[in-house]
Amino acid sequence: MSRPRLETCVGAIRMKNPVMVASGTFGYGPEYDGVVDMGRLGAIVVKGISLEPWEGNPPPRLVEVTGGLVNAIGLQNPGVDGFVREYMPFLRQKGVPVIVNIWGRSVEEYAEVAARFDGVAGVAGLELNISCPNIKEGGIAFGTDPGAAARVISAARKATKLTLIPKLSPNVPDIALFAKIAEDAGADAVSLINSIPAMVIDIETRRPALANTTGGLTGPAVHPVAVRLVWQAAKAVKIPVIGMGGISGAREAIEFMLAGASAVAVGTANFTDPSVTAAVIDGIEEYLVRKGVGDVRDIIGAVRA
Amino acid sequence: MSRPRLETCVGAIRMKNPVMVASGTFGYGPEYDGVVDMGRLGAIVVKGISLEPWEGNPPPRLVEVTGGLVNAIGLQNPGVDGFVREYMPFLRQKGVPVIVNIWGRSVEEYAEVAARFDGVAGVAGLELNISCPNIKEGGIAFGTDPGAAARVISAARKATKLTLIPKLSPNVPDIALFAKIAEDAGADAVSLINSIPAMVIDIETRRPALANTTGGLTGPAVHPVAVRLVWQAAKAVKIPVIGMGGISGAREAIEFMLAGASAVAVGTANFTDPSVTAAVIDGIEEYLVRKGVGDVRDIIGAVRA
Amino acid sequence: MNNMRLENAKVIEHKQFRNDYRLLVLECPGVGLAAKPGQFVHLRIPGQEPFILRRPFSIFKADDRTITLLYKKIGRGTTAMESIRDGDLISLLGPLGNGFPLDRKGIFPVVVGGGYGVAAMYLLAKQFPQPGAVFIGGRKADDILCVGDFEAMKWQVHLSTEDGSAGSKGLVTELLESWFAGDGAGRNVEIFACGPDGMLKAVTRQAEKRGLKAWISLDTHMGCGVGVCLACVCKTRDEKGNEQWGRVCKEGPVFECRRIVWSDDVPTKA
Amino acid sequence: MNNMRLENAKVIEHKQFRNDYRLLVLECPGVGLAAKPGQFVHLRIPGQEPFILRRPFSIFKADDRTITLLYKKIGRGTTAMESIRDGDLISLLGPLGNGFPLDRKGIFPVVVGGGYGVAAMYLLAKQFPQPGAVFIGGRKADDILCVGDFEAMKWQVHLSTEDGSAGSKGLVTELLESWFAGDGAGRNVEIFACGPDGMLKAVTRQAEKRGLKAWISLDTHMGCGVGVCLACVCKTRDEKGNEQWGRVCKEGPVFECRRIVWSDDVPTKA
Ligand SMILES: Cc1cc2nc3c(=O)[nH]c(=O)nc-3n(C[C@H](O)[C@H](O)[C@H](O)COP(=O)(O)OP(=O)(O)OC[C@H]3O[C@@H](n4cnc5c(N)ncnc54)[C@H](O)[C@@H]3O)c2cc1C
Ligand SMILES: Cc1cc2nc3c(=O)[nH]c(=O)nc-3n(C[C@H](O)[C@H](O)[C@H](O)COP(=O)(O)OP(=O)(O)OC[C@H]3O[C@@H](n4cnc5c(N)ncnc54)[C@H](O)[C@@H]3O)c2cc1C
Ligand SMILES: Cc1cc2nc3c(=O)[nH]c(=O)nc-3n(C[C@H](O)[C@H](O)[C@H](O)COP(=O)(O)O)c2cc1C
Ligand SMILES: Cc1cc2nc3c(=O)[nH]c(=O)nc-3n(C[C@H](O)[C@H](O)[C@H](O)COP(=O)(O)O)c2cc1C
Ligand code: FES
Ligand code: FES
Repeated sequence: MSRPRLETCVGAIRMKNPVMVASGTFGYGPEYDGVVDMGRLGAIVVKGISLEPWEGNPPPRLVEVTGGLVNAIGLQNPGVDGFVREYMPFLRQKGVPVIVNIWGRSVEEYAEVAARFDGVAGVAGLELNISCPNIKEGGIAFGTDPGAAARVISAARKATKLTLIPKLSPNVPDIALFAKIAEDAGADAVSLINSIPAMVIDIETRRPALANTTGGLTGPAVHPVAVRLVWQAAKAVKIPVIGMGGISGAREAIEFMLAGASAVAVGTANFTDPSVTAAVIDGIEEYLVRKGVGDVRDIIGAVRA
Repeated sequence: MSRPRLETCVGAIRMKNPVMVASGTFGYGPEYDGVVDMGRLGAIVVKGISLEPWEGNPPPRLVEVTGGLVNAIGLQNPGVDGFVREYMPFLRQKGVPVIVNIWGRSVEEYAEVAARFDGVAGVAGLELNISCPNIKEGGIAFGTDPGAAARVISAARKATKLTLIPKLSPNVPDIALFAKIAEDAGADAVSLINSIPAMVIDIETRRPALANTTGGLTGPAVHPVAVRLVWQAAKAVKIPVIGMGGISGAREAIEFMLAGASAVAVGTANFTDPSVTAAVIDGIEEYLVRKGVGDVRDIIGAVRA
Repeated sequence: MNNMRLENAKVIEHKQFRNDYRLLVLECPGVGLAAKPGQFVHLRIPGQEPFILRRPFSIFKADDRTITLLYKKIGRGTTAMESIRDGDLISLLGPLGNGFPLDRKGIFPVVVGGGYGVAAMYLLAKQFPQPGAVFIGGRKADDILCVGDFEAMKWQVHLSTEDGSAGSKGLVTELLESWFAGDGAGRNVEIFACGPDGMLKAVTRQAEKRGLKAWISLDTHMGCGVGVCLACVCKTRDEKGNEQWGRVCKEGPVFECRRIVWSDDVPTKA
Repeated sequence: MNNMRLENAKVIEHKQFRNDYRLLVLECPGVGLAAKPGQFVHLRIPGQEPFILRRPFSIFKADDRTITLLYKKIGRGTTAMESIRDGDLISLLGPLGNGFPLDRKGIFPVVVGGGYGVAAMYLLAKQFPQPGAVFIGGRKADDILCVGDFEAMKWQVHLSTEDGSAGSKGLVTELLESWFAGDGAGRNVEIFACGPDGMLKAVTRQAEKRGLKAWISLDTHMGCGVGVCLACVCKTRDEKGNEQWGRVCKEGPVFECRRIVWSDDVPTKA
């Protein structure tokens, strides 16, 4: 058999394979240069960017738990201008679609950030982070309120022609509702899941392990929850779904695709093993060969449920 | 220092220590007899009971995942009469408070089950399961809709004088709201968390690993999420909170208590190690001694957040 | 009160038996003494940490000091078991399950074992006053286990493999079928079987056809192993024909074959 | 392009160094060759599975074939490391971080190491053309490491322990203080320090008081180790006094002490 086709599309973004890196776990690109062959990735999603530079939360910002970690970075970032100036030159030369994760503290801010990226060369799409649990304003407040979600997505849609991908919060009883809201508001795709709100207490000091008190759980522990959410979201909408949460090998990525994801993102596992994305891509290809499937798109949503 | 006091109260239920077993993970009592010294437990919570016997879901009903398991038992049970006849005689002689986990397919059924237990000797309290993800009617549908939750808790409250403990769903954006609804509807306490809706796909067969397609995630993987929810719920209400989700040793139990739980329940870990409850009780006592705390109630909600 | 115990058993010996099969000898006087043929232990695999479930294994051999398990490497847990070393402590819950019915007087016992299913049959065979016939099947010669154990007890031993690399070529239930037509004709047979579902279903069909009793030991994935989680259920019918779930860990693992409501999904090649 | 690599390093030797301290020698030519004093590696601990983060360790010694780590057992990960055996393969990411500034000509180097912090200092000391003075501190005699290594390089060695079981009794920074008043007076000193935060803060105060440069290597919990997760940050100030977060894994672990905005939470006993 000839090698299976791995190409996939998310909105107007053509990816050479369905495997991208998740926002906040791959910085802005250069950090893993020399260790990760970025040219092999389907896309790069950079850490969340806001209008102005943002400080984030005080440390400790991260704590390890069984099967994952809980983080409360708080979206520290250099702002639109800082990012474009410092990192876009590097990213452009990699020849890989760049998706910028963006956030704001108000509907207007989201729209403005989206507008600011519209003309920027080398930016292929925007992931609209309406699901970060670690900031007081913005983030998850938009992702768990149907009205607010609709408003912020519509506003961003009007502000940009780039492929627009709202990133949904796992913290809702009915994810299908939010996926449909995104679709109706003109999103090109949705991505999920962001981290699940969580808390760790140091019983010796009686203090929360994180300075922000709560944080978000990511890593292998969340994978079965993420697969369920991706399955429910994918059933509800026609636009592509990007699945993430707990991928540490090809198996978890394939589960997402069978559940209905058109592409997947690898997050926390980059910290454990920076070569994980290559292993996931190779593993998906091996799976397709073993199963006699010629095109990766044929497994999207192919779960027999 | 003399031995610390471990006694705690939940509604009218006096427990010799804060450690109980979680519904569905300890059967109806006799199964672990001879291996677990039931007399040491703070309370026993039995598997969910409905008005009539209930078949549950077809197998496979359970699958192991990183840091936990996903189950879709589907609340199989012998019904009120079967339970009272077959198991209450055994449970009564153990001298430990028995809390019966109950559920129904409608508000009326919940109320009727509650009423039926009202006179039953040996039953100390009812845990109202409005959060099971594994049945089509009832369960989580009541636990994620504020109006339905209020109605079903009020109806059960009118039907019984027993200590009433609604068991809340983790699958909501605002747990404080549901805790307050329970308090306002006359609940004596709330317990949380039930399992988190999840899905596992067998990539070889392309089928869901569970016959029910989705199930609920429990075990160590959910602990940081559960601690966050217990903390938010405990801040919102004055009634006691029972914390559970991923306890596998004293550390996790103490985290729940620091977060605001008056008592805790051990679930999945019983399968890994049937002697875990004794270890949790001993571990809490050791912790109190080490910290010079004379009364376990002094650590309830003592996190410095 | 159950007679099960929770014991920290010391590993006396752990060695390869053949290919993917290994023998694990554990010091656990409590479990060993209480064990009945067809019962199992629920074993916590050391160093398996992100995974939390125990694994069930039949008690292959037992005496007042030890039990022996015979297991096959088939997945995550049994692969992790390879790193068990002599002297390690392993948490064991058992003996569990009902086991085979004993004191079946006047019958000619026919034992059918497929793959590691044979491990459940040695203790059973040993307690019969007279030797019977044993049918041991597997995919290939490597999967034919314990022939010597049964020969030592003077049992008639019949072997079959799917690839013909040992004994007759074909399924063990086909071999059994032809035995009934020859040597086995006219005997007051009761069947005792353990192996894959397909084999057990075929045994059930033969037993029904010939009006024989057959005691079959089921293999399902388990949670608790003691009857509380309701994960291991299979569909059973009682004497009146009413269907209900049977817990393989508690009402089983051994059922008279007519109690089992076989799903159409279970393939029988025979 | 970074010069870091991801290597599967073979364990050449793993042995106890003293009490809770162990030495781990790894074959990793790529990392070894590239390593600069003060850099670290991010190591994936084998058999730690439910836990997923790597752990950072200073490169204690390095040559064109191997690196050596000197580590202390203090928690879950370093305890799990005890089971590392010769011949095991360990995934290593490194060398990481900025390392100490080199080519500091004409200075008299003063090295201050607390506990395992000394491990970060050996390669640094080795590259100075002339020996300097080293101050090694710890809670008790067992925590005083690498005295022989520095003596072999002809460095002046000063020891202190909090309990007085080796060297002078007290904090290493107190010892340093009195050295400045005596032997150390009038020298063109630069300080290089690694140890607990309290010690580094005290060193900072001394350096400020005397108008000396002090290069301190910070110890924080890390996620990625390469600068992407922003977990390891500490508050820094630039030349103009503007505060921002510095990534210990990337802008650090070594900072000139004036760059660090010490929190009031860090206790200094000296
Ligand atoms: C009463 C009893 C006695 C037994 N006695 C023996 C014995 O003596 N010797 C012996 O070798 N074995 C025996 N077994 C079988 C043994 O328990 C299994 O081989 C073992 O549990 C496999 O564990 P694993 O982690 O290696 O495999 P796993 O990785 O758990 O799985 C092996 C296979 O099962 C599938 N699987 C996993 N989870 C599920 C699920 N929830 N539902 C359906 N399929 C699933 C996997 O996909 C895989 O194909 C016995 C089983 C029972 C119930
Ligand atoms: C650049 C660098 C170089 C180092 N070099 C060396 C070296 O050469 N030798 C050496 O022995 N060590 C060195 N360390 C320290 C070493 O990395 C730690 O000792 C190790 O990571 C501890 O891992 P552990 O799993 O054993 O401990 P853990 O169990 O992770 O924790 C140990 C302690 O830290 C606390 N802790 C855990 N998580 C957090 C958190 N998120 N925030 C705050 N506190 C937390 C725990 O409560 C516990 O008290 C270095 C560290 C850095 C940053
Ligand atoms: C340290 C860290 C930082 C993150 N930062 C962001 C962020 O800036 N924006 C965002 O949308 N998601 C962020 N995430 C969430 C991830 O993109 C991803 O949704 C989540 O980690 C689940 O995937 P995983 O389990 O593979 O890590 C972050 C996650 C981690 C662990
Ligand atoms: C096999 C199984 C069956 C369960 N059955 C019930 C049930 O009948 N009613 C209920 O309210 N919760 C049920 N639960 C949920 C537990 O009571 C508990 O809320 C959950 O498992 C979280 O705790 P843990 O992580 O310690 O297991 C069940 C959980 C498991 C694993
Ligand atoms: S395995 Fe739990 S009931 Fe059988
Ligand atoms: S550890 Fe990730 S940025 Fe430093």
